[in-house]
Amino acid sequence: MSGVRKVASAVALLAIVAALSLGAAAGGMGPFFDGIRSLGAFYLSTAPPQIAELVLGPSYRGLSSYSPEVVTSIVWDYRGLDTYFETAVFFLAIIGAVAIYRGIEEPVLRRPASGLSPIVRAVTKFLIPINIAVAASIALHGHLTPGGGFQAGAALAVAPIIVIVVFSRRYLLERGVTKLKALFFRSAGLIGIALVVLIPVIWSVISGEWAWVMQNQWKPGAEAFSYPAYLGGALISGSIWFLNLFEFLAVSFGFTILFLLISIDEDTVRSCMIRGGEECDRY
Amino acid sequence: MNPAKALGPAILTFIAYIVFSGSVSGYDLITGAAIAVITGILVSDFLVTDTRKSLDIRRLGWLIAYAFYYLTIAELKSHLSFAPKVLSGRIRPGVVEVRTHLKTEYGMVTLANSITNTPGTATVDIDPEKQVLYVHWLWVESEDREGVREKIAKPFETFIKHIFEGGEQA
Amino acid sequence: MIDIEVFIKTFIVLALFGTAGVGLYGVVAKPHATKKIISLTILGDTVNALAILLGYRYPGGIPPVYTGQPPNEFVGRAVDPLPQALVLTAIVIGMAVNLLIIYIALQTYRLYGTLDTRLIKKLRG
Amino acid sequence: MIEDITAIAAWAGLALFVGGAIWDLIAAIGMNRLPDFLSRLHAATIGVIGGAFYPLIGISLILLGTDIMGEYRYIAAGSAALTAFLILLLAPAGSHALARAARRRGLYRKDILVTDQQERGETE
Repeated sequence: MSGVRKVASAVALLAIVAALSLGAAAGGMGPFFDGIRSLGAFYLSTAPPQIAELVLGPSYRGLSSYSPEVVTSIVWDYRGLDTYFETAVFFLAIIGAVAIYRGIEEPVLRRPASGLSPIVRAVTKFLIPINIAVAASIALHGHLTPGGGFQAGAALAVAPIIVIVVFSRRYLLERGVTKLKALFFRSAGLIGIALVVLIPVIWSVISGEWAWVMQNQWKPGAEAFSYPAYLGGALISGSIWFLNLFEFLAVSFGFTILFLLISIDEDTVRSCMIRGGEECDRY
Repeated sequence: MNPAKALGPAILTFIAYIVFSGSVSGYDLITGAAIAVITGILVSDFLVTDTRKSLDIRRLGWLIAYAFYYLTIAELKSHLSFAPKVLSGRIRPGVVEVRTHLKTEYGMVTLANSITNTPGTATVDIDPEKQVLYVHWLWVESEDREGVREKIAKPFETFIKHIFEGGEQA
Repeated sequence: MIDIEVFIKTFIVLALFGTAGVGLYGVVAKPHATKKIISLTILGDTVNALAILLGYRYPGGIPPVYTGQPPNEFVGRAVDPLPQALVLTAIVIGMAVNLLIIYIALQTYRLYGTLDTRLIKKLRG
Repeated sequence: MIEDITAIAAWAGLALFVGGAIWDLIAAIGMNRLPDFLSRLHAATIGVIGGAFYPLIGISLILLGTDIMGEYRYIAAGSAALTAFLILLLAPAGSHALARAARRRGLYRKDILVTDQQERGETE
């Protein structure tokens, strides 16, 4: 691309940006909306059970999702189908990546990998249980505090990538974290999500009462079905807890598959660094 | 797998879970215990080498004493003594060889990390077979073997010996 | 006399639009596929930040997590949760799309030995 | 009695927090003044321990000592304390990995070293 075209495209983009910002500033909304929109106010006042009781009275408790974390309520209850298909998109992306990866031959492993220095290795060993604890805490408190299944899965996925970097890919494979097992657990998480979503419908077919797909608490018109909001006195917010848990499984093992696919064995890298050569140009 | 072997990592996981959750309700205790059991079984094989040592109450006492000493006295002293050198840029750097009496891997790693975490000294390399650490020192005070060990490793070594190696001939 | 508050608000929004412009420029004008992917990420993240900003409430926005305040105070002060939830969805989908693009780029590099789109065009004839 | 202890905790936390800013400033100045990679690591250590570990402990103490955020302050305090612990554990490992790599590749000034007691083979 010539210099004139570069300048021209930059000027055109700047003009677009200026027009957009003018429009945003001149429109009725302005940069900041100082009140709250009615839909947001509805979510805020119905999602936490304490507020739904106080503000709306007993007749509207069917609209509550029984979770003080309003964002998670929207993600998994009010707009649950969005998230369901979002999970499907993520699943398809991973399936696509695995499909593209087919036909790449795995390099033959020759010697045990050495990894980084003993200090880093010892610290990493110590880190992994703490990492699992933190990720599980984020997932299991997703209905109470900011966080949830996806964030927790991303946090747990730190463990395989750190093991790959510090020890080697081969170390992870020898410890039993293989692509096949990760695919199995990932599928288990997805099947769990599908089951939680479809159980109201199955129940509806069996009992003859009304229930919606992805229903969490009882809804107006479908009062008979509801997931347990409290279990032994602890707030678990019905289906949100289960969905967070299964999403945690699905996302963490999905990331594990990706890291296993994208990483290159230490042996290969070392031989390429020492010798170089035709086949190493690809890496 | 060995249940006793899994106990140490499980306790570590449980404490981390409870601290991160910030509450001790029944829900947290039950889920934390479940996660701790699963994690303990998963990671015990490559984390624990000696079963007896992970459950010794005296080691815990030494660990708390060491944490208190290290986080208050040692850190403050080295921060105050090296801040002027860092600010003025007047340094006398060198790489010195520190021979330790520690034998276990975890002990040496703890010593190396303690040395790195105090400003002014940073572990550059480690040789577990020869029990030697190579330390980059911002202000070299002595170059002979005993002097170096006295200045860099001695304050931490006694504690670490008790924590990881039972404290004989400390 | 310039109202400093209005100025800061407008500046944040304009800066975000500018960043979005940089991302768009990179996607259109950079020949290298890796730089195109980086620009796409910048663009997506900027749009997400703008969406979050639309739900912010200026004096005293608090997080939309109920922590035991009086109900009127919570509903009256908490930021709008809907943009945050939608952005959460958008982040995940953007990541999935990015990932697929990166894998395709990786495979392209293995096949053609380059990621320069001009050269790839020539290779295909 | 309990009020006294919480007030002391909050003030101590605030002191640690403000001290963190000072240590960070010292570390930033040192970063620019020190001559080579290995000596700059020491300035980074000041920034990590004095400027990140102690302020996080301070945040934890502030949250435990005041009554903002209701029950949720314990969650934030626990997260801050665990993050501080992880920094204490991971920062030296990271510094060591960087120092080792720089040493092996020779990315430091040999002429200012007073002594070098590590006998090394030829670096590539």
